[in-house]
Amino acid sequence: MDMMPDIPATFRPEQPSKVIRVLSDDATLDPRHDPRLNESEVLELYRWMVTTRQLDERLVALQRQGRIGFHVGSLGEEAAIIGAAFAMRKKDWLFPCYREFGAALMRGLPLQVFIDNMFGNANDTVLGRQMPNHSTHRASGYASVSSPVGTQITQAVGFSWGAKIDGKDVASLVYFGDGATSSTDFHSGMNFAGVFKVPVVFLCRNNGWAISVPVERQTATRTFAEKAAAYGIPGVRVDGNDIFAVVSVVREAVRRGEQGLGATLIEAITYRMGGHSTSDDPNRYRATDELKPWAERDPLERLRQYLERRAQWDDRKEQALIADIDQRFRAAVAVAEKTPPPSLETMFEDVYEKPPWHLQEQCAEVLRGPRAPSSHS
Amino acid sequence: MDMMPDIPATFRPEQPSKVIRVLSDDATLDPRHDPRLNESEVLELYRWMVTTRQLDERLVALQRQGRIGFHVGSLGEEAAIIGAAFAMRKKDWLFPCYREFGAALMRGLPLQVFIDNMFGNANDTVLGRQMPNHSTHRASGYASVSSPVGTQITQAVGFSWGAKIDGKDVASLVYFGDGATSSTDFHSGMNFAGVFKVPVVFLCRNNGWAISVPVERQTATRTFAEKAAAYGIPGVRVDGNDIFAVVSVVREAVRRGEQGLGATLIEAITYRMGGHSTSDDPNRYRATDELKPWAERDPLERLRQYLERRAQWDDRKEQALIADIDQRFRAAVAVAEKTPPPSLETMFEDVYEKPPWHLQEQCAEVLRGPRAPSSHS
Amino acid sequence: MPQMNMVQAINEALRSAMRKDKRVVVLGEDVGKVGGVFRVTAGLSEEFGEDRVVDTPLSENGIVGCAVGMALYGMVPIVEIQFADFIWPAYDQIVNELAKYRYRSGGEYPAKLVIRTPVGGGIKGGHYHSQHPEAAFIHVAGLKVVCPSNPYDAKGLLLASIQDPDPVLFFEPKRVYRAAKGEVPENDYLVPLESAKVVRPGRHVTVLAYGAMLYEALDAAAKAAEKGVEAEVIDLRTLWPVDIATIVTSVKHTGRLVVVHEAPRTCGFGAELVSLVVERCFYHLEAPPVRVTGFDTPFPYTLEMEYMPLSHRILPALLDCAKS
Amino acid sequence: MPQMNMVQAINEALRSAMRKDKRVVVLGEDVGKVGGVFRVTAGLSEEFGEDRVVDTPLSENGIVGCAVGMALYGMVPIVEIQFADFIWPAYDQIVNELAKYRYRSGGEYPAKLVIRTPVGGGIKGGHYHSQHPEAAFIHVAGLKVVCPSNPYDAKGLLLASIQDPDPVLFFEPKRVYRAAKGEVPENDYLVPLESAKVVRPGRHVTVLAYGAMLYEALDAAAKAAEKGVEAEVIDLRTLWPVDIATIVTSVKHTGRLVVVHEAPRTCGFGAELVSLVVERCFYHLEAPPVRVTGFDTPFPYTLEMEYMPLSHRILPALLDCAKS
Ligand SMILES: Cc1ncc(C[n+]2csc(CCOP(=O)(O)OP(=O)(O)O)c2C)c(N)n1
Ligand SMILES: Cc1ncc(C[n+]2csc(CCOP(=O)(O)OP(=O)(O)O)c2C)c(N)n1
Ligand SMILES: [Mg+2]
Ligand SMILES: [Mg+2]
Repeated sequence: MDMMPDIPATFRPEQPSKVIRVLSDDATLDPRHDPRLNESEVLELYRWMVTTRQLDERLVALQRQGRIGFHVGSLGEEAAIIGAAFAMRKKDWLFPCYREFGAALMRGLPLQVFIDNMFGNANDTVLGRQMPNHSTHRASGYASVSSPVGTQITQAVGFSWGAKIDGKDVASLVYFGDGATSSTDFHSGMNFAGVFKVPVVFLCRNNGWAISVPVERQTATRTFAEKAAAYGIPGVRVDGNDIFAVVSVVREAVRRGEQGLGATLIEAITYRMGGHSTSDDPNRYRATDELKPWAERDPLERLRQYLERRAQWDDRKEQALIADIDQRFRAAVAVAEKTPPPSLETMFEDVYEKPPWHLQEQCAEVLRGPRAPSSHS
Repeated sequence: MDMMPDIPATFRPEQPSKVIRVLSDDATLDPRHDPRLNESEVLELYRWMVTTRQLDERLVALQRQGRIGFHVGSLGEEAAIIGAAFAMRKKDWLFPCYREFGAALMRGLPLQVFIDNMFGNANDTVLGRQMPNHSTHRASGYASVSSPVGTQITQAVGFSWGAKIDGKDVASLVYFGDGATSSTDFHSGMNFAGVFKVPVVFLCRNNGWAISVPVERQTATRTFAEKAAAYGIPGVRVDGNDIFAVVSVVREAVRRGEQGLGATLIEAITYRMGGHSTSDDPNRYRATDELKPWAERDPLERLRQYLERRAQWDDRKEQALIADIDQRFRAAVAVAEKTPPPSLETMFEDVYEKPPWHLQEQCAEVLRGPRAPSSHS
Repeated sequence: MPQMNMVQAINEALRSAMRKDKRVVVLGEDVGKVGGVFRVTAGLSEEFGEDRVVDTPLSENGIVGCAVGMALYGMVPIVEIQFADFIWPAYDQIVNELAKYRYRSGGEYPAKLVIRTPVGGGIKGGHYHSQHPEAAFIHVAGLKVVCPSNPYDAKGLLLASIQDPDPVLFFEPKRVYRAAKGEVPENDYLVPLESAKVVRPGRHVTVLAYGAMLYEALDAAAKAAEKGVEAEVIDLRTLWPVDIATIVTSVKHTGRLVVVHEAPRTCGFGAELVSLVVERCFYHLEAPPVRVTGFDTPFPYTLEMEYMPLSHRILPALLDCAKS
Repeated sequence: MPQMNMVQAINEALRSAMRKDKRVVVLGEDVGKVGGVFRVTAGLSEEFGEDRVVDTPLSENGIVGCAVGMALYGMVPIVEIQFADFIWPAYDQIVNELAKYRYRSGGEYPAKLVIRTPVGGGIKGGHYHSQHPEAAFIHVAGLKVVCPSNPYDAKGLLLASIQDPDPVLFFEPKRVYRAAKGEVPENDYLVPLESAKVVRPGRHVTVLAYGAMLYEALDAAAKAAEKGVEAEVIDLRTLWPVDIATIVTSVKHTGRLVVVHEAPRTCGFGAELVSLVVERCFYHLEAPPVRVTGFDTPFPYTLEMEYMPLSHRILPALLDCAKS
């Protein structure tokens, strides 16, 4: 008796039990998954990882000094973030969570624009409307960052699905955390991507935590990758602190999409080395010695070792890179800090394409009224 | 490198590839899964299945005659519905979808109360507030029927989770369709049940359709049972038209819950032999010959064959049963049809425990105002 | 001009928009082969194929979330939510994403789409096939909300909604889907958003209504006229941004206001209309404005005709208001 | 009596309720070990264990859906939604299930629970950490909505909300979580729901406010007094059902009304308050009621102080209203 005569037996999920790793402890690459990057590509990746970390540290410091209001960083997760973005094609799109500014910069977001967003000033392309780290950069195929967890997942699916209907080969890479796998949009996005065979790369950064909630409170499964099975999508686990491995699996996922095979769920195993954001104190809920094993697998360290053994990197180069980042950062901050806040009128623009009568009225009301005390310090 | 040192490797999902079946074509029972029901139990089950189908047919007729407004029936799905309810313990709870009135009647919902609900009259325990088939019966552990698809799933989980916190061994059985597996509540309910090891029996009636949408548009998986893997919950497929198999797997699921092993997802493979409801015309989207293979596996027929071969049933008994149902149905309808609509005041009761001032005002407004034309025909 | 009902007029608008613009796609549950449970999308799947008229999985959250993504890509999705009562799982995507996408991206992403959904009672639908949820969307900055009352407006407003650069919630009054008939031009035409229509001029009291309740207001107005009270009945058509000029002009003329809507009274759109009028016409008002609305209870099944603000309830409100 | 801030007062109420009644459980994201991102549930996990103070998966839909089920069983769940901005994935469970469960089951299932969540702006939270969404809940029949402004009320209202037989949305004004301090009795006491409080008597104009904006209203009232305008400031405390008697008494006395709230103006709770007052006090009103509110835009980051209806905006409204 064929109980479900209508359902084709296609598209079996893979067994997602193994963790793909390329860069071994002795700094050699496993040929089975080696993405075969050339020297300049590897150096480029390394530079972006360092840049990301350097910016992270400097932005945290700015926040501690009260010069910006907030920062949510990517300490320890740089390989997953940068590697995945690197593996996408230029025409593909990125749907970020909130930790992926490094990917945006690599894809073309100018540093000044990013820093303006951190200050929410008049030059911020989103006009100080959102919190820091909530930037947008259409020109580099970078969608708008939203705070609600998970909402970008269905959107990424819709984006590439739209492209597919339009006959275009455009994939999207959607970043989200382990916590986001519990969200409603994860379920809907994965399911729609499965049913409509949409070329989406679902990149779950499993960094161990959703603020203070550990992964075993998100799911009873042993891995996040195996959740793919519920949607007829392959799931794969990758060492998220090994940038070669990340590039490799994401490229493979893009290729599957190209071939009309639909989406892939990638669980990048990494660790959130800092607090959730500058608002969070992780000492309240995790012991610092939990960090140790992960510090030993720091993604930057591992890549630097690889480069140093190949004599492609040294301390001098490192110093020069950091000095360059520092100088560019300071310059951008200086400009951003001098830039005034957005004008009052901008508060009423872009709600609709044209402000309707009620927003015109409200704008006029503000303009003719008194200013708030200590409005923008 | 242990990538996820914190997550215990417990609770592996079973391989849900096989369909469990007990009642074979030659009317013998497969001993591996035989629930070993005694004769009177089997007869009881058969009577409830017949009762359900008879009522279904009569209610559709009433709707066609314009005497009730709506009916959503269970034609072809009686074994899954009745068998699952039968396997639950008295102290357990049922969270119905909207097709499970048969289960409610078996658990103790009086026929008159059910029929009053179909008419939405003054004796309806929910006072004509909901559509027909949206009954409630706390006394028999039957939750309230809601139209929105899937919402009962998280509620069922919360119910047994509450009992667990309270130190009580109370399981719940939650019914839902194949379409509901796409709902947000399916994802949340399964996930919470997995994480908190809640003794819930998730019964997915895979009847092939969500109104006009076939199962291959709900999911890219080949089965619904395999979705359980995403939640660290075992998933099992059962021949939903084989009441022995249904009783067996649900009992097994209840036992797992008793033992503290948490939830089970059961995919009961069956077929919606009628329209989605009296509002639906299935000829618009499916050919009648699609019904044929399923008609041959009609759950009532299969059980009657089994009983007849054992000389436990015959035409005379069948006629007597139907005559009895018919007589009781007619009597209940006669009473229900004579019963007036609920009073106007009831419209304002039970919104809150006590009507606040604004509802008192609104009630007074209605009472002193004119009546609607053809208010309740 | 052909006679049509609203279902047919909306179907025509969809068909025309899909013919003219390949970017237009229709997404929803049962919108394909069966053409929608109210048959509004009938025939579209045959003409435009399964890629552009998509039966989706049963997830309003997924439908709207994906539609937002499609809109970011540049498609023009038209979503059908089978009943407005089932829109809530998509509310997060609508409130937090769709409505804010243009703003939060500094204008880089318009995220333009249309969400169509049948609203309102009177079809024996009980709690979950009768809701009229406009207030929950009007309150959200960034959305436009439309509710036609007749086939001509339905076609013209839907075409205008599809062309409009902003996201539009398009609420279809299911009680009059087939009952409201009228002549509808075969060619495309627009009924501009933000334009209300005075459907019955009068001088004693202004009645604001929309959707299915417009007919109840007109019925009450006709009966009031027999008693010497001339009501001016305005069909709002676009609920937000509302055509404030037409409202203010009328109330300044009549000095009295009755607002009618099916949704529960408290925090309903009627409260906003009363406030807008009071703020602008205070010194012209000769009597307190009156709201004739659904009650603050879930929508009931058996007593739905007593729940709804039908003519029998509008008429006394209208007479009282005109005379007080 | 000990001095406390609101965070501490709410924490006390939770602790006390959990001590007295084993059925009370707390569910939410980060409510356990870390004691909530605002530390409102600090120490509860240690005292009552992980079973009763539950860190849940990241799903508001799951939290509320499960809480409804727990309530059906007979537990008394107190849900924390980390920020009100993230409540929307649970909106379907709240609107379609929680609010209607008692009604649709003919009273068989009360489904009683409390949803606590921080609301409002002024903490540099941008679009998604600043929303003040009361209107979307007040519109839904079957819910009660509370919003305290100070530690004393917070404790008494939360204890009353937990005892109340109906579902309560308990909105906590995060801007004054720590800033609002005051004496709070150690013992349990109730501040009855549906009771507003006249916090500053006056005779020229009535000001209705709640939550964090109460302090802005009081500041404006103090400044207005210097100009000879005596405002009567009322802290609504329970938003729905609102204490209509106190409001009507005051407006009949002053003849003028200013309503303040953070949420966007259109279809906000202010519209309802204006309508209620106009319907009841029309012939006492000497000037059009005024709404001082958030604007109809998403909540902005940099310009949040210009967005919010702070004292600098309330004062002119109040003076104008009193003088017109
Ligand atoms: C819908 C929603 N609920 C709650 C929050 C508050 N919140 C912000 S980040 C976060 C944890 C996210 O964890 P995860 O998805 O693992 O991403 P990570 O921060 O670890 O990268 C929570 C609970 C939110 N932003 N959105
Ligand atoms: C949230 C929601 N969306 C849409 C609907 C309309 N609707 C009612 S039943 C149904 C199909 C349900 O299919 P399934 O879950 O397979 O259950 P079945 O009817 O087959 O038993 C739909 C789409 C609904 N009731 N709720
Ligand atoms: Mg995480
Ligand atoms: Mg089905």
